[in-house]
Formats: sequence, structure tokens, C-alpha cells
Amino acid sequence: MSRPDLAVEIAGIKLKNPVITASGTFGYGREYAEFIDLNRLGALVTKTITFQPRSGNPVPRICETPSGMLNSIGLQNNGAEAFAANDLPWLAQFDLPVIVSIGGDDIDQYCRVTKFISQVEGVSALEVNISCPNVKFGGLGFGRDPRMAADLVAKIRTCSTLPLIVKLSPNVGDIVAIAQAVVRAGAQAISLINTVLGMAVDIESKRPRLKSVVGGLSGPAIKPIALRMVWEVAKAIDVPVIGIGGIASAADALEFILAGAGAVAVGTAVFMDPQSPIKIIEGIEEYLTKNGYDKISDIVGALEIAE
Amino acid sequence: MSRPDLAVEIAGIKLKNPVITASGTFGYGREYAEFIDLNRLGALVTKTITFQPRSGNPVPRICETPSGMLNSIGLQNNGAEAFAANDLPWLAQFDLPVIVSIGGDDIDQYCRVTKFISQVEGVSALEVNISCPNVKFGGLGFGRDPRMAADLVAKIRTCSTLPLIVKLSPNVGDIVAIAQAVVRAGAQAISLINTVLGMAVDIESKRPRLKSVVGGLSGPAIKPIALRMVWEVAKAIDVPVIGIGGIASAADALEFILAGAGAVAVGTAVFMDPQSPIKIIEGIEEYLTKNGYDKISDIVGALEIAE
Amino acid sequence: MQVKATVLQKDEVAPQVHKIRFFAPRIAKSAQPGQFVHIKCGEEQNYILRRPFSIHQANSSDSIEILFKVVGRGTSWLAKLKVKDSVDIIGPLGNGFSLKSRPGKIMLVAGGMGIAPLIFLADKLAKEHTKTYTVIGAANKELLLDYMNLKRLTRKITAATEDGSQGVKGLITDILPAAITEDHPDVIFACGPFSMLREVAFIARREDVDCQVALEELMACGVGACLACVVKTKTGFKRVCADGPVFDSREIEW
Amino acid sequence: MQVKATVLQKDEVAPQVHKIRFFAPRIAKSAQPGQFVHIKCGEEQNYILRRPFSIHQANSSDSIEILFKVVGRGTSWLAKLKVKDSVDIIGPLGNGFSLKSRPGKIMLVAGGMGIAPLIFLADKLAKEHTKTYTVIGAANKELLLDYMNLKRLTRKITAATEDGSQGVKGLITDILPAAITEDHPDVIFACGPFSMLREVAFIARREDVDCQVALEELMACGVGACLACVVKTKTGFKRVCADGPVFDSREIEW
Ligand SMILES: Cc1cc2nc3c(=O)[nH]c(=O)nc-3n(C[C@H](O)[C@H](O)[C@H](O)COP(=O)(O)OP(=O)(O)OC[C@H]3O[C@@H](n4cnc5c(N)ncnc54)[C@H](O)[C@@H]3O)c2cc1C
Ligand SMILES: Cc1cc2nc3c(=O)[nH]c(=O)nc-3n(C[C@H](O)[C@H](O)[C@H](O)COP(=O)(O)OP(=O)(O)OC[C@H]3O[C@@H](n4cnc5c(N)ncnc54)[C@H](O)[C@@H]3O)c2cc1C
Ligand SMILES: Cc1cc2nc3c(=O)[nH]c(=O)nc-3n(C[C@H](O)[C@H](O)[C@H](O)COP(=O)(O)O)c2cc1C
Ligand SMILES: Cc1cc2nc3c(=O)[nH]c(=O)nc-3n(C[C@H](O)[C@H](O)[C@H](O)COP(=O)(O)O)c2cc1C
Ligand code: FES
Ligand code: FES
Repeated sequence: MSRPDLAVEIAGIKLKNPVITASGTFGYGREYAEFIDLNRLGALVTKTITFQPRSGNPVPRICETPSGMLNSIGLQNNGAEAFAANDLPWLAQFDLPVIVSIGGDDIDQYCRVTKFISQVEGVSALEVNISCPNVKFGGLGFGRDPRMAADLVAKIRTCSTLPLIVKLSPNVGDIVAIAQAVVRAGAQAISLINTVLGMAVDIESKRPRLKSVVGGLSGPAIKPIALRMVWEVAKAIDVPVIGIGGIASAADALEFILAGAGAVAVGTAVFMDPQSPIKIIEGIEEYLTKNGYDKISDIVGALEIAE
Repeated sequence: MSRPDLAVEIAGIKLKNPVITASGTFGYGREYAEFIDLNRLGALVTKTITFQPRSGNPVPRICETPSGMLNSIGLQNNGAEAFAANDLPWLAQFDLPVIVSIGGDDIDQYCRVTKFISQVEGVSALEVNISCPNVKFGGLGFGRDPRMAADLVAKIRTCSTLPLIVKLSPNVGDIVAIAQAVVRAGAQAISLINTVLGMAVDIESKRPRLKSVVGGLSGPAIKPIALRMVWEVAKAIDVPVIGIGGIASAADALEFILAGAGAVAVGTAVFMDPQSPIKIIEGIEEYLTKNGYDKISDIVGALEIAE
Repeated sequence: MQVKATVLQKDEVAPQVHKIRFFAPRIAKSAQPGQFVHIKCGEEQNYILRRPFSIHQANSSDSIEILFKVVGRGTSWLAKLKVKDSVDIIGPLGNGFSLKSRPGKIMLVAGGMGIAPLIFLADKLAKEHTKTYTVIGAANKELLLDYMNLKRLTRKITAATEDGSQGVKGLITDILPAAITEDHPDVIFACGPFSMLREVAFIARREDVDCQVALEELMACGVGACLACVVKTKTGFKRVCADGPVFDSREIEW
Repeated sequence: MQVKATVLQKDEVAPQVHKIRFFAPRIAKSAQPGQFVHIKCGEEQNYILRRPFSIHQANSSDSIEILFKVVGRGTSWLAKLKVKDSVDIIGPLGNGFSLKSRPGKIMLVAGGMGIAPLIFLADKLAKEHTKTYTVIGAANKELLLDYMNLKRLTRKITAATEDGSQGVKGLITDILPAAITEDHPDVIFACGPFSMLREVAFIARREDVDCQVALEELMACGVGACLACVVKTKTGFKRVCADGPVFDSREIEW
């Protein structure tokens, strides 16, 4: 029997398999190149880049929670120019689609980073992060309101011809409405979910565990929430969904794929095990082989709902 | 040193301590009376009662998830009349405030159950469940829209003179707006959170693990989300907040109390350990003693936020 | 009741099938065949839900046994327990097999792990000198568990294995009708997978034999409070944990 | 690199303080004093974050040691490890103490568990015949860890304990100025709680001695990718895991 075909197409870019590393947990790939062969990944999404450098939030920036963690890194990055000068050329040595995650506080900032990134080499697609809960102005607002989200995406669409992925925030009442709005505005794929707003308290010091009080919850704890949103959105829109949230094993990834995700991204799990993206790729292949499927697309959205 | 005073007042009812058993995980108390002394609890919230009996959802109704569980029980109950005939009289033997959780599909059903429960003996307060994610019509809608929620609460307010607690759904973009709306409409306390919408898939059968596909996530996994919402809401409203979500230890309960909860309710943790409400009461008392507080109110909302 | 029970003995009795004996005198004293225990697996809060297991034996005055197959996280954790480890157990829970009408001849029908509660029952019946006949089925000879015990406790064993390695090659429900015809039981006590029990219930009704079945369903509380574990009966949903796990087969909406 | 390392030895060297030796030849070979390992605690996914520990010793060719205090979940789990257990370890990580300028006299300053990385360093320096002087502090005599090792490895030890059970009664920073005046170190290598290190840095600057500090911060990736573990420096946030954990004390915005 021949090996199953894992290739997928997301927003017009071809990935050799559906396993992507999520934004913010994998840096720009460099640090993990010692642990895994980056050539094996379906794609890499960079830590979110803003046009200007940003210093991020004060520490403590993270905290462990039951089956999850909170973070409030706050979009620390060296800015688009430094990224293009130092990181993109390094990534070019790999046979690996690079998806650049972009952020900003207002439409103008998003457009500037979009234009800048669109004219440099080695970028396969843009992922618009309208959902980072850690930026006080902008980020959160865009992700919570369908109209604001759509306006932003429409504007970014005019600034670039790169494939456009939009990453949504789960901190909303109606995720489907937001997804539909950004697809109408030009999104060619949807990533979801970003982190869920959460908090933790140290009862001994009587202080919040994160200096910024509130942060984003990620990891296996949020998997059921992410899966539900992916399922709801995948049914409602015509572009691919990249499923994200608590994926730590091939079984987790397959849950998302069966629920309708055309690809998945692995975030927090790389902290537990840097090998996890590779193990997930291998596990998906094994599952397809064992169950007699020729290709991954046979199981995308193949969830069976009884009557 | 004398023992610290754990008594709290919520919606005008006096509780000997701030630890309540949450709706739906403790039945009407009967089954757990073998395991713990119900007289020790701060209060008991009943499984949600509807005016008419309901049969609930098909099985499987539950599924375990990382540090949590999903449920889609679907408000199975024998109706208000059977409850008043069989369960309330039994509960009357205890020195225990009984908070009756009520539900319905439309305003009329809520009012009927409110009126009925208001004219029977042994009810200390009502908890209006506008948040159960498992009822196809009504329930969810009320909990997601501030205006609908306020209308419902205002109507219920006219049907009863019982203290009124309103339990909110976390599946919204802006929990503060909903809380403020229902407080303006007459809520004397706010319970939050109910379960978070979630889903799980069995990759072998390719079916959802819950027959109703989507269910409510509870347990330690959601604690950071609940805590964040309690903190946001407690700052914004003047009535007490009952903190709920993943509380399994005294430390968990204290996190909520420091963040502003005037009382806490324990749900899923009783499945792990029926003794957990008692252990939590004892642990809170210990913490107060150790840290030299005379009374629980000294630490409600005592979270310190640096600059 | 809720107890901390110490592991007295642990054996792998067949591939991936383990028997554990716990020191739990209070549970042992009140346990009835068909009842179950609800066990906290794992340290801390890794496992939100306890795991239910039939009481496999409770005849010695101080201890209870469970017999289980490793199928997932909880049973894997249990399989790693060692003698002297301590485990948080709630039980005995639920209603056991009803022996009120003092039947003359009893047929035990055990599919796979369904043997677990029936050994305790067979033992009790043997002590009361009730005539019992057993029909058992499993995937293969190795998984015909407790065969030697059953030989001692019951008058006759008829077996079916899916691979034919012992007894008739086939399913338990293939051999049940003939066994009923031959042994004329007054009542059948059955435990096994749902699809098997449905078939057994159907055969029992056709042959006009009373039949009690021990059901399984996903459980949260295990004590009747949460309504997770319901089964559809002729009179609406009933809780497997508190109204069962043993039901009259005619009551169930198969 | 990421390895599965087997526990070779485990000792409780003081109350709640454990030393574990792992078989990890690849890590042992490249480890430098001041570097750390990132250890996966717990089975399955109970612990989302690995736990960082200084490399306490790596001089035998095949093994590394960690020395740690039980303070929470992860360290409790580690404390229960047994010989032959296998653990997932990433390392060696970070930049160790910089010995580029070949200093003549070195002063090691270790507060509490801060001794952990300094033993490896002292050992290396001893082998190179560099003159080292040690100033150590702890809550009490029992927690003056590795005292005998230090005696062997360094020329002189000055100790302070909070309860006065050994050495001067007081804090390490109470005795440091005198030690500097007496021994004239060219450089100080310090490890301990943040507040102590700040004080040490201040003293070092006042006395005009070079000073390197090994910092701690909450870590997720441990390899420099996530930006969780930053510290404010004169040139902006730097990553403790990848740009440190050892920093020139003048670089830090205390
Ligand atoms: C009343 C009763 C008595 C039982 N007696 C026995 C027995 O004597 N021997 C035996 O081997 N098994 C018995 N079972 C089944 C046993 O409970 C499951 O095999 C066990 O819970 C699986 O746990 P796991 O974590 O290994 O599996 P996982 O699949 O990882 O469990 C995931 C979740 O599903 C639940 N679950 C999985 N399978 C079942 C099942 N068949 N029934 C109920 N819940 C399930 C688990 O409890 C857990 O909550 C009994 C079940 C019930 C309801
Ligand atoms: C580079 C480095 C080297 C270290 N070397 C040693 C050593 O040699 N010996 C030793 O005893 N300790 C050392 N520590 C501290 C050690 O990492 C913590 O004590 C340990 O992580 C606590 O884990 P826990 O689960 O027991 O505690 P918990 O409080 O339950 O941990 C909760 C979370 O906080 C983190 N955490 C808690 N305390 C610290 C801390 N001081 N520094 C960083 N993260 C922390 C944990 O890793 C975990 O993510 C070092 C820390 C760093 C950053
Ligand atoms: C430390 C950390 C940093 C993150 N930074 C970003 C970011 O810069 N941009 C972004 O879109 N998402 C960011 N995320 C969110 C992840 O990409 C992902 O959406 C989320 O963590 C859920 O997936 P997971 O549970 O697999 O981690 C970050 C997550 C973590 C844990
Ligand atoms: C099995 C189950 C049934 C529940 N039934 C109800 C219900 O009838 N009414 C209600 O308001 N909340 C119900 N809840 C929600 C809980 O009261 C609580 O709000 C939620 O589970 C979060 O708390 P926890 O994490 O402590 O369980 C139910 C929860 C569970 C797990
Ligand atoms: S498991 Fe809760 S009612 Fe049966
Ligand atoms: S822990 Fe991730 S950058 Fe240091």
C-alpha cells in the first residue's frame, strides 16, 4: 500500500501536510531547528510582527493552569524591518511555507506592516492577528466586532496580494458571525482559535499571577472550546479553517480535521514536547493508513452526526 | 484566638459560610447526604427546575476532557410540582438555605415556575438560569443578549418577592454588559459562570462524543476563564457575585474570593470528591486564621494590583 | 460510603485483564452482587471522573475485588497500582440483582468482561445452594475469565468463543437459546456489551424467561445526582447508577 | 538536545532538598557551568510547562546532576522519582558563566538553592587551579548545602545563616562586603534569590568588582522562542533562557 497523501491547500498555498506551528510559541523557527527538521512541517506561522518594534508586557508573563497556561507576552517583537533582515533570510533555507502573522493597534499600523511584508522575499501568506488579547488598544476590539473585523480585513486586502488568513479571537458571543464577516471581506482562510481570556491569583501574595492581570489561556484545557468553534465555523463558511487550540497529539489534530479543519496549528504543546508537531504528522499518517484512506482530504469534515 | 467568621450575606440571605453547591451537580442534595453533613454547607442550589417535567437529552450525555468534562444533560427534571412535593420537604430537615434554580424556554415558562416556587415553603432564593447551553430554544438566547436578559429578569422580578440571583453564561463577548443589565433589571446577586460551550470527537467512530454534539465544559480547565469574568464583573456591579467554575480546593475558592466573589459554588469537583465542599470550607477557615483575618469579608475583593 | 482502600493483591489474570483486591471492610460488608464501586484514578486532579467497576467479589469479610480490562487512561492507571497503594473508593453503589422471588434455577449469561459481577453472584448462589447454569462468551479461550471459579460454583458451563478456541465457535447469543431449552432457567442474570444484552433480552422474552441485565453507561457522580448515566425505559429515562445498574430486561427500551 | 535520561541516583540531601543524577551522556559532554536543563514533569499532559534546573554537576563523563528544593507540583513529582525511572530532558540550555578573561581570583556567592550551579563551576575552576573563595548563606546550617564539597573545592568559605546555627547570624549580603575586602576577588559569580542578587550587584559595583549573576524567571519554551522569561536590561528585555541565565550584573535594570 502506498503512503497516504497528506498534502493540503490553504488560502492557495500548498502544504506538504496539514500540521503548522502556531504563532508565538515557535518564534521564527530558529530555536526549534535544533530539535526538529523544519522541512517536515506543513508550514510555520511567525510570532506576530508589528511595523514598529514592541517591548511587550512586564513579567511575570506566564503561569501554569490546569491542563493549560496563561500568557501575556504582549506582542514583543523587533519590528517588521528587523524581521525581514534577520529572520526571513534564515527561514529561506528550508522547504517550508512561511506564514507571517501581523498585528497592530489600528488599521493604519496593520496596513503599514502588510505593505512592508508584501514587498519582501520568502513570505507565503499573511495571518492577520485580530485577536491577541494583550494589546490594550486595537487588537481586541477588531476581533470582537464583525463590522470592525471586516473593515480591517477589507483594508488589508487592498494593501497586499499575498494569500490572506485571518485569525479570530474566541472571546466573542457569536464566532460564526465574525468568521462570515471576514470571509466576505476577503479572508481566504480562517485560523481559530487564539487564546481565551483568563486570569489566575496567587493567594499567598494576594496578587494576580500575571503582571498584566489578565492573559490568554492556551493548551489542552481549551481544546473542547476550540473544537466547538471550528466545527461551527467550518460548516458556515467556504474557505478552509486552520484549527488551533490545545492540540498535543495526532488524536487531537484528527478531532479538528474530522470537525472540519483543513489544517491544524500546534502551539503550547511544543513547550511540553518540541517533537510534538512531528509526532502529530506521523500519527495522522498512521491513522489514514490504518483506516484505509488515500488522502487527508477524505477525512476533512467527515464527522458523522447521528440523525 | 477565636475562629474567623465565615458568614456572608448574598441577595439578602444569610449563609453560615460562602461555600455553595452548584446547580446540576448535586441533585437536590439527597444523594450526597450520605457523604457529607448538609448542615455544614453555606447553601445548596438545586438542579434547574422547569415548570413542566423534562426528559433531557439522549446519551451519551458526558465526556471527560483535559482537566474538565463536557455535559449535555439538558435540564432533565420532574417539574416544579414534583420537586415541591418530594424534594423541598426533605430538604427542610436541614439548617440549609435552599436556592432553587429555575429555567424555561420563554418568558412565560420562567414566570410560571417562578410563581409556583414562590408560593411553596422552604425556598430561600431563586437562581435564574439564563445560561444553560443545552436547551435549543430560549435558554441560550437570553444569556447572550443584555436586553433580552434584562427583560426576562424584570418580568421574573414582578412574579416573586424571593431574593433573585441570576446565573450568567460565559459564552458572550462582553460579560460585564450582561451583568450590568440584569442588575439594573433587579438581580440581587450574580452567579457566574455556567459551562463554556465545547465539543469532543471520537476519532475511531468519527462521531461527536456527546449525542447532542455540543455541550458545556466545566471543571478546573475553565477556572481561569471563570476567575477573569468574576473579577471583571465584581468590579463593575454593586451586588454580590457567586464565583463558579472549576473550584476544587480551598485555594481555588480563595482565588475567586480575592478577585471579588462574595461566595463560591462547587460543581464538578464533587464528582471527584464528594467531600470537596467541606474541605473547601475548612481550608478557607484555615487560611483566614493563618493570615490573621477575623472574617471572610476582609478578603472579598482584596486582590492587590501593582501600579 | 467513601473510603481509602489499600491494595492487598494485584494480578494480571489474562492479557490486559487485571484483578485487584482492596482492603475495604465497610464496603465488603454491605456489598450485594450487581453493585459497583466508583474509583478515583490518578493523583491530584488529572481525572475529573471516577471510574465505575462491578464488585467482582466481596465474600471474604474485609476485602473487595474488581476485575477489569485496560481500555483507556483510568484503567491503565489502575493496572499500574501496587500492593500497599491506597485508592479513594465510593461504594457499594446501585441496586444489585434482585433475588426476591427465590428462583429455582438460575442462568448466568456473561459476555466478555460481563463476568465481573456474576462471579460474586454465583458465589452467593452457590452458598445458598441455588442451582446455577452459566453461559459465557469471549473473543478467545484466554478471555474466558474465571473459568475455573465458575466450574466450582455452577452446575454447568456452556461457552462460545469468537475464534473457536474453546466451546462453540460463535457468539454467546448463538448458544443461549439451546442452553435455555436444555436447562429451563427461571431467571437469567446477564452482563456484557449492550448489543449482546439487547439480544439476550430478546431471546429471554421469546423463550418467556425472566431476565435481569446489568447495564453500563458513562457516569459522573455515580450516586444518582447528576443524571449523566440514564437509560431509556418504558417509564422514561432512569439512572443506571442509582436505579440500576441491574434492570428487568423488559423495562428497557432496547 | 532532547533526551530520555534514566535516574542513576537520588538522595534527599537536606529536608525537602533532593539531588538526582541522570544518565545523559550527550548533555553531560557539552554542559558548561551556569547552563540549565528543562525537565518534563509528570506523566501524560499534567504539566504543561517543563521545569528548569541548573546543571549541578556534569564532570563525570556520562551523567548530570540537579539539586533542587521541593516547592510545588513539579518538584514534588521529581522528588518521587526512583532509580531507573526515565525522564524527558532538554539541555544544556542558556549561556553559562563567562570565564573568557581568565580572572585570577574568583568569589562564588551562593544564597540558598543558588549553590546549585556554583558547585559545577567550583569544580571546573578547581580543576583549572583557579583560586576561588566562597560566600554562602542559607536559612540554617542544614540548608548550607554542599558544604563539604565546597570545602574541598574552594580555598575559603564564609557562611551566614539566618538563625545563626553556623557562621555569622544574618544575610549573605551582610558578610559579603567584608569578604570582598579581605579576599580581593577579580570577579564575583552569584546565584540566589532576585532580591539578594540585586544587593550583591549593588555591593559589587560599590566595591568595583566585576559580577555575573544567574537569574531565574518563569519559563515556557526554555529555548528562546516564546519570550516568556524576559528580564529588563539596559538594552531592553532579554530572554533569561537564551540570552542568560547568566548576565553581567551591570546589564540588568535592577
Ligand atoms: C456499573 C458499571 C460497572 C462496570 N464494571 C466493570 C468491570 O467490572 N470491569 C471492567 O473492566 N469494566 C467495567 N465497567 C466499564 C469501566 O467503567 C470502563 O471500562 C472504564 O471506566 C474505562 O475507563 P478508562 O479511563 O480506562 O477508559 P477511557 O475510555 O479513557 O474513559 C473515558 C471515560 O469514559 C468512561 N467509560 C469508558 N468506557 C466505559 C464503560 N464501558 N462504561 C462506563 N464508562 C465508561 C470512563 O469511565 C471515563 O469517564 C463498568 C461500567 C459501569 C458503568
Ligand atoms: C534557569 C533556572 C535554573 C534553576 N535552577 C534551580 C536549581 O538548580 N534548583 C532549584 O531548586 N530550583 C531551580 N530553579 C527554580 C525551579 O525551576 C523552580 O523551583 C521549579 O520550577 C518549581 O516548580 P514546581 O512545579 O515545584 O513549583 P510550582 O510553584 O508549582 O510551579 C508553578 C510554575 O512556576 C514555575 N516556577 C516556580 N518557581 C520558579 C522559579 N524560582 N524559577 C522559575 N520558574 C519557577 C514552575 O516552573 C512552574 O511553571 C531554577 C530556575 C531557573 C529559571
Ligand atoms: C506564549 C504564547 C504566545 C503567543 N503569541 C501569539 C502571537 O504572537 N500571535 C498570535 O496570533 N497568537 C499567539 N499565541 C496564540 C497561539 O498561536 C494559539 O492560537 C493559542 O495558544 C491556542 O493554541 P494552543 O492551545 O495550541 O497553544 C500565543 C500563545 C502562547 C501560549
Ligand atoms: C453535569 C452538570 C449538570 C449541570 N446542570 C446545571 C443546571 O441544571 N443548571 C445550571 O444552572 N447549571 C448547571 N451546571 C453548571 C454548574 O452549575 C456550574 O455552573 C458549571 O459546571 C461550572 O462549575 P464547575 O466547574 O465547578 O462545575 C451543570 C454542570 C454539570 C457538570
Ligand atoms: S452518574 Fe450521576 S446520576 Fe448516574
Ligand atoms: S522561556 Fe521561552 S523565551 Fe525563555
